[in-house]
Amino acid sequence: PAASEGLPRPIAGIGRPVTAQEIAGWDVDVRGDGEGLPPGRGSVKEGEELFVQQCASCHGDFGEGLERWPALIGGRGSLNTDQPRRTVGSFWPYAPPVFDYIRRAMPYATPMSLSNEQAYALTAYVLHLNELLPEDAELDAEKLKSIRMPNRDGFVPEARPDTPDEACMSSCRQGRPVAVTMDSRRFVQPGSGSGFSEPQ
Amino acid sequence: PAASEGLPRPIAGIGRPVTAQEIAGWDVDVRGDGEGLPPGRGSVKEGEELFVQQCASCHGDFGEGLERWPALIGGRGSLNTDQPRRTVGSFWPYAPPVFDYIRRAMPYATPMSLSNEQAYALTAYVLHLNELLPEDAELDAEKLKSIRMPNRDGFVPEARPDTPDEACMSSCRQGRPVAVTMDSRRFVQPGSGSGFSEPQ
Amino acid sequence: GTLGAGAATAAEGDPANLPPNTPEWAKALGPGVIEEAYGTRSRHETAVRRYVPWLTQDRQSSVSFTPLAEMHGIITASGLHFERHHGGVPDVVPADWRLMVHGLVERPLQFALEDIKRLPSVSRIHFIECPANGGMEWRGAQMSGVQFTHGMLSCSEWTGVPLKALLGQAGLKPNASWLLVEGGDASLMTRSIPLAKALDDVIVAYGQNGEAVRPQQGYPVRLVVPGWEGNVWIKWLRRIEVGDRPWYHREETRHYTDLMPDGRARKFTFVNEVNSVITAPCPEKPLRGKPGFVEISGLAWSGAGRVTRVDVSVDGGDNWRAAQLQEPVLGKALTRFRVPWEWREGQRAFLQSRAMDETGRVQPTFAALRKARGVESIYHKNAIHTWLLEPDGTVVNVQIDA
Amino acid sequence: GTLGAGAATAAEGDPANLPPNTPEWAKALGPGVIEEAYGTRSRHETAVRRYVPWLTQDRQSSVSFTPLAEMHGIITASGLHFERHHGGVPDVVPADWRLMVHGLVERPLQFALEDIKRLPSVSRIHFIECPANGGMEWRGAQMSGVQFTHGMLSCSEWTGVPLKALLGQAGLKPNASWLLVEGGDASLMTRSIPLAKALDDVIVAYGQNGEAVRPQQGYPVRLVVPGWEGNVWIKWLRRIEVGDRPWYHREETRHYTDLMPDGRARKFTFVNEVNSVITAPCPEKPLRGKPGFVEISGLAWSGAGRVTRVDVSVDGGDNWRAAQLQEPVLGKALTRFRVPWEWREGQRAFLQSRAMDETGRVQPTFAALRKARGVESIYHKNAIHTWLLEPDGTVVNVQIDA
Ligand code: HEC
Ligand code: HEC
Ligand SMILES: [Ca+2]
Ligand SMILES: [Ca+2]
Ligand SMILES: [Ca+2]
Ligand SMILES: [Ca+2]
Ligand SMILES: [Ca+2]
Ligand SMILES: [Ca+2]
Ligand SMILES: [Co+2]
Ligand SMILES: [Co+2]
Repeated sequence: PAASEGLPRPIAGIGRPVTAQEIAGWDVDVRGDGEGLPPGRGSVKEGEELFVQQCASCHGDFGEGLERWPALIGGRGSLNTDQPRRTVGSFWPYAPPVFDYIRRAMPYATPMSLSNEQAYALTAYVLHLNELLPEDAELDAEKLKSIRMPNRDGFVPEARPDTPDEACMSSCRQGRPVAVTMDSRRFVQPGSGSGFSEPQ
Repeated sequence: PAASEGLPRPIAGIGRPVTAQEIAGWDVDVRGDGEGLPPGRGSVKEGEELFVQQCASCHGDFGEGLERWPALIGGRGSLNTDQPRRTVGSFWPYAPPVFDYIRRAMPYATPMSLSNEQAYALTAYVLHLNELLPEDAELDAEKLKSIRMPNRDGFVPEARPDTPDEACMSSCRQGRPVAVTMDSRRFVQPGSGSGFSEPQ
Repeated sequence: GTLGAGAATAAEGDPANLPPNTPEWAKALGPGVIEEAYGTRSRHETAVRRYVPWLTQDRQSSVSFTPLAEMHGIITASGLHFERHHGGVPDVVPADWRLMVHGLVERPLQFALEDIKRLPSVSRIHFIECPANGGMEWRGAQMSGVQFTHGMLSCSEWTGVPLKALLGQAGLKPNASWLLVEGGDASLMTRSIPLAKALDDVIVAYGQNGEAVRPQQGYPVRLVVPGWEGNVWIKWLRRIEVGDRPWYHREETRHYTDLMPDGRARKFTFVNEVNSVITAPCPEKPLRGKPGFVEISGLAWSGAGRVTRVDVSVDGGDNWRAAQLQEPVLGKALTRFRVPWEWREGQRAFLQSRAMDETGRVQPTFAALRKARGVESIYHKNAIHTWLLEPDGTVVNVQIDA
Repeated sequence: GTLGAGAATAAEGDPANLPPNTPEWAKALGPGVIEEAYGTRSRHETAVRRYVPWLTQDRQSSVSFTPLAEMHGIITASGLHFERHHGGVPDVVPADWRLMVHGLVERPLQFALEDIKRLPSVSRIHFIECPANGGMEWRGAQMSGVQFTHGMLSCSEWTGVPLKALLGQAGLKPNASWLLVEGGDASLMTRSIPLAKALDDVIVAYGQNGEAVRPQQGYPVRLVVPGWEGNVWIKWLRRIEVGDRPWYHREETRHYTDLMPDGRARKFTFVNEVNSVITAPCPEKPLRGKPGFVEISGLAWSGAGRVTRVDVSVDGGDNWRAAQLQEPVLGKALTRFRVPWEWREGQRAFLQSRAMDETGRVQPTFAALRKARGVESIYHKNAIHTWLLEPDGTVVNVQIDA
């Protein structure tokens, strides 16, 4: 098989076979196309309740984001402006990774504490906040896969090199004097003033 | 001048001229040939008194060395035996470095505390202990330079390479079985048993 | 020493310790061996990692920066290695650590730490750089020094097992083409990596500068992905799933994609392209006193391979001189460059460095970079950087019309 | 993992953290960035420097050893760098530190630390080895492991000023031919160095592995004398006197001379000749469990230049196989070698390594070395070393009839 070509031959006795049950506990990821979504379901309504209890303290009751905790809504239509806002609704290309991320990483201080049902419900609520699910909707694997995110086609392949490989050595400015376009002293004094080694 | 060939040209302004007086305070070394010996003098007698006060607690009243502190006498005639003992008397090729070392490094816990006179006296006493100065002698720069140490001719230039550059690759033992000549388990268990990470 | 010949030193020192006097430390014994069985630096040294409070809400999902101005050579002192965590630093118990390899493999396996250490090993000196390094400067100069403009950058000797060897243990199914790599921290951080890179030079590393990988760098085991953005160098590695397509997880869509002016974002922009910065002089290392000799020194790097040349300009890019590169110049490693300079009385100067790599890539100007990408792509800012040297020796982060 | 396929691991681990369970550290935030502004290693790591009480009367004039078995790659973690002091570790105040250069020079000078740092700099990766390394083994094997047989050995990236540049500042008188270099510690340690070496590759170093030289290694400034015995790498350097002949001080007559069987001693034996040792397996890293694959790995070095080849034998020197050398192989630096091996059931083995360098020197057998020098020369023991691997996996320091 092509992929295995040039692979080192296995060395006997190093690494232990892992059981399907052991894998199941750790294989918590959900792919963009929904591969990996578990059975179960949850409603926007259930999600709302959970969200208010466990999420709103950071993300705000409507996902608007408190202080500098991330907003989960907004930004649609902003991506090609000079104030782009990247959120679930405006930026994420696929819906299943919302489930993936909530289940693996949220609530921020107690991750991996949500049941699959709770994760479905919270995903449903976050999608609802983004007007991608009606208020009375229920979410399961099939439904989640079927949701088309607004920015689905927003990602393009890597496109570098995209800058010229020029290395002029002398009189490169052709007589133009140097003009400073921005001076950091407008914001900070030179030195280490931008940051701290003690919690602020 | 040959020595300076290929020397980088000096860079202006880096390094400050140092005065003769500043040099004098730090240039405390005395060379094998006595270069650097200061004016002053000291007697074996004075040295004995100082030695008993400041040195004997480690080196013993007669320089025999207490516990594992170094002995300052003995070992003459031992160098070509299988129990060589290297001391001032048996091994040091030149006498002025005895003064040099005592002045820069002794007494062990309070180095650089001896006057030149004291250092001459102590050097005199240590040489006396090694039967290189009579009991009533006084030592100064000229006298110290004139002392010929027993092992003066005991040092020869570097003589490597002195082992063969052989790298046999196969059947190098020509059928001879391996014989263990010494097994460290006679002394210690394999592992880290030879030493400690806490003061003992 | 100051710039003037024979001038008094800036720090005059305690005369009691200066010639002709014998310093106090030559007159009394110091502490003996194993006073520090595991040693640390002098109490007089003060270089530290720093963070920027306004960048993040908390310190758990945050970043701290390497004090590049204090570094010598190319190896980063492990205690000063920049940090980027998404859920803080886990205290992984090494006996409890496991790495699972599964998915499109012949033999799903798990490895304990001692298994990893038994496999054939490799050591390489490589830089790691967060692709957001300098991301705050896309719109203009606003940070106070090189610690913040370029300090999400470090270089270590990494030791571990080629990822290829681990995949060899598990065997690959014919359609294997992408890997999901997952960390074991509170964010269970994930990224997708193409198989070709995994089979090329990726290392599953347990060693960093001669000892265990530090907790902040992924203890006990992290991924080393030479030349690629730091985010894919998964720390506290716990799982590798082999698949047939990328996962499009949060950290490769919401983040670590490069938004272009047209509103579309480039994905899987893995390579950190050729880059450089002058670390002396810099805002943290101003020149004090009179003009004279100055060694301009800095760091260059490229995720595509070896740095082949670094040019330095003191006139804002009008004229350039090739700097000397410190041997050995290693692929995908920091490269120290140095060039001597004579700083004239009252001279205002615009210091710049411009690196080139073995693939022929040349570090672009800010103008060229913005022309290609606008100012909202956050990541992969590798523009030629400018320090303004004022006549009094102060060094200021500025941007100029190029 | 153990040597047997599918066998349980030696350290079983806490099931609560093992698959299928989510480890505790993935369920709660850890400490954030700058929790350690200057970081240290994991609390689970235990490698330490060790000393041997019976070797010296106290710990001030003594030695501690690098735990080579715990090292990865070629860079030594600075916290584990071996120590050799003659009067303890001085607490040198950097503002009070001065270096005096005088004697047969045109311009006697003193340098403050900032003067040294202003001069053109250089960075090099070099090993340092005490010439007494392994000196306890001339008569036979008596130490318990590689930390004690070879642990007066380390390798760092050093940064500083070429000594040549400092001599250029002062200028040399025509008859200059030897230098006295002096430390500022309680022993005011001195050695004589020939001018040719000083003008070749000696560095006055202030940087070690990317930060300031550690106190135990000579903070703030030490000499780096590539390839030469550690004793001449004067620490806490304070003075360089230029002269026209050697000084014959205590540390180059009473010590650091090599006594031959005829009672005469070789002087100025500066170079640490080609050498090597296997660090895995070794007494501290025995093989546990069932036979199978073993990567034999170790370190080779030569004070004369680059290591060009390392051969490994598992049968006490009857047959040899060339090991793989980890690139980059640098001159006068540690070189990591590795060779795969299959350890057969019940096999007793005598593991040896034999290094060669670019000058053609080959590491000698103990027999050849003793034939040339007897057993009383203390220094420069670079014989081929033997580990006996017992059938149960225990590794023992032995000497054999070669
Ligand atoms: C204590 C604060 C806090 C709480 C409570 C919290 N979050 Fe978050 N959330 C964060 C932070 C911080 C991030 C970004 C983490 C990072 O980037 O490393 C985040 C990110 C997210 C994101 C990704 C946003 C994006 O566009 O990248 C989602 C979705 C999310 N949280 C949902 C939830 C849900 C659902 C809950 C409750 C179950 C929750 N959060 C509770 C702090 C919190
Ligand atoms: C507290 C113990 C102690 C005291 C007191 C002491 N010494 Fe020493 N002496 C030592 C040690 C330890 C060494 C070896 C140091 C080393 O090698 O690093 C030494 C070495 C010497 C040597 C060199 C011996 C050789 O052959 O290398 C001489 C000479 C010497 N001492 C003389 C003196 C004199 C004279 C005094 C008193 C003024 C003195 N010592 C006081 C501990 C002591
Ligand atoms: Ca999966
Ligand atoms: Ca002198
Ligand atoms: Ca003082
Ligand atoms: Ca700038
Ligand atoms: Ca537990
Ligand atoms: Ca041995
Ligand atoms: Co990218
Ligand atoms: Co020697």
